[in-house]
Amino acid sequence: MADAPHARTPARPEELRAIEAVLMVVEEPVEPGLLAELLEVGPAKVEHLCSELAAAYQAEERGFVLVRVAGGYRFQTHPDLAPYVERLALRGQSARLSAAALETLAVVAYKQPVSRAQVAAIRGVEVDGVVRTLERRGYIEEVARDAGPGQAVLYGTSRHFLERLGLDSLDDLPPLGDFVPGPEEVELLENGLRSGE
Amino acid sequence: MADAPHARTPARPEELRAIEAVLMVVEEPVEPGLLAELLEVGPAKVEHLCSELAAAYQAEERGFVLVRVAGGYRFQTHPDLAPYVERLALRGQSARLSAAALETLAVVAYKQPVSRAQVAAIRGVEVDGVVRTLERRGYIEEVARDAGPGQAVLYGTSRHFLERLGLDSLDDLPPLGDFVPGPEEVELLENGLRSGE
Amino acid sequence: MVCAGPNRPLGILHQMPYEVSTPVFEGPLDLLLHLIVDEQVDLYEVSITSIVGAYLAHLEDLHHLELETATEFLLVAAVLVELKVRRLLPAPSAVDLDEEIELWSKRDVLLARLLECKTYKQAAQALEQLAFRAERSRPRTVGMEDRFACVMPDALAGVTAEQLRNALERALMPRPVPRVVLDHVTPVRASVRDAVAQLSDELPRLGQASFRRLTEGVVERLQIIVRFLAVLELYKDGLVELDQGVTFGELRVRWLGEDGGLVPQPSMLEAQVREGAAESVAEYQG
Repeated sequence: MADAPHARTPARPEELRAIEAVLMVVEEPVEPGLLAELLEVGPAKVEHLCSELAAAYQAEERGFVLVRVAGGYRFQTHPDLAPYVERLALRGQSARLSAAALETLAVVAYKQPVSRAQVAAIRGVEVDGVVRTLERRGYIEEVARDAGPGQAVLYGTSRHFLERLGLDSLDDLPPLGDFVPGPEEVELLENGLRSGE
Repeated sequence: MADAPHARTPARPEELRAIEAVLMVVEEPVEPGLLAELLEVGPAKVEHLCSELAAAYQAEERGFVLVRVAGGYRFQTHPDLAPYVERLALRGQSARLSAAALETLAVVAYKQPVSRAQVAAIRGVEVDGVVRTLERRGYIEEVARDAGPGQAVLYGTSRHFLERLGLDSLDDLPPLGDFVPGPEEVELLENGLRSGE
Repeated sequence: MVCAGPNRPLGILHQMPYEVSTPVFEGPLDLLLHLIVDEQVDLYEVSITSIVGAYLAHLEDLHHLELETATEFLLVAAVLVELKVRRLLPAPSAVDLDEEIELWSKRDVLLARLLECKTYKQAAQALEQLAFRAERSRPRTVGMEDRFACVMPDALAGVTAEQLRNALERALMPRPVPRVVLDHVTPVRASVRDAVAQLSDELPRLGQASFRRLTEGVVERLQIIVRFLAVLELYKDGLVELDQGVTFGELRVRWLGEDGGLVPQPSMLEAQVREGAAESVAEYQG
């Protein structure tokens, strides 16, 4: 990568750069209020800066646009380029569920309603990304809020999920019984016992 | 939002715009091969376009950068702006690895494919628990089986490991030779262990 | 694994400065490195009893004793004791040269292991730095926009409800996941070479023995197999003669080689250590 030209006069305002950075990583549209707080400037200034950025991206014919949607700002792909994005959607990275995603989906299906933290505790790993993916694919959805102080989102499986698995209702999920481990697990368990653990 | 100036000559190449659009919607670094397929251009062209974009973002002092990591390209926030991004308190902040886990990870990274027993021999302690942790957190994975009698699992580092360290490939790891203790330290150790005069 | 458990003051042993979660010594190599490099202690001025005492105290803090760790520690402590004894006692007039060389090679092995351990410790710090730096630049992982969701192929295609249940059972498996024992029986530790060395020590004394006798007291099937391979190896080299009356009958092994054994007889652990050290030394030079 080439270095920035050294005669960088005048430096680009930090506020604009900070907005670009924040917009790069947020999942949901960012409210101007939050941006104002992060940047320590007034909300009017934020609106002004965002319009300035949006206009510049348009003028520069970027492949992305900065839009105001659902009360906040976010980056989106330029409508012109939808064909490329569609092609990516078709043969992209998410054509199959990973083993981790399937396990997470299973936990939600059998233990619903369940919070992200509960799923994470069961699986022993952080599950935020996987939950988001499952939610975006419409297999799980928010079904309630925890009564506790955090009011954590509780997830359950969707109608779409039942349809995809060819199930009438959740009652049709294969019963767990007394948790009879499958053949591979039996082997693992036996070996584990033999090792005197 | 202001309108784009109408005298937009010449039009920005569609390939650059398409790359920008695709990078906006990928969840993982996108391999040059996939980009080439989407854009219907050769892989060399993709590499060239991506370097061009990356250099331009740097020169324009954008709040984001285009990096090559874990064998693909993705957008990331500019390191300068970490303070703003950190204030966002994003989900999925990664838990720190313990010193024991880091050392085990280092052995796996440099000696892969490597068995648990080999790691244990180097570290002088039993490493099963740490290896399990690293595996569950996605830093290492089973890459092969030893041909020997025990058919020991051989571990290597994962793509996630590269992503977390910001490396494009294992070749970018600093050479192990850099970490061999210097002559003074060797002497110190030798003296510490000297026998007789 | 000596990395859990509450921290207890270990007398002369301070906690490692960069230990993040569990500031305890992870094992004898850790401890030695700390003593020599950080504390700059002449080990011969430190009472080995206190090192052993501190280490035992630490082990007691753990809820269960890890045999491997304890053994490892014993090995290192034994080398230290031997080195110290050699240093303290006036050299006897008739020094056993073999013993002397043996001791030096043990020392070198320990040194090589310490160097290797230190190398990876420093590499670990470098990796941490890399991760730390990488964290300042956060990736965009927002993913596909909703309006393209209809285009995405169904990721559940081909997944059955049974597979889902199996996935749950995997997720519910008690952790730590039970593991297959054999892969922590190191191939190196049960190497055919070692078995050959042992057999060529035993057999000349026995003259002839049944395979059953040669594997007496060996409980691990893997080790029996390794011994069997070793017998075949000796047969190939013309050092033994094999005789089996009937199929599945007693296998008799008769020594043909010269007395005294032809192969050096390192203890299994030592051989393993030595191999490891040679490998690491080669790496440093490379």
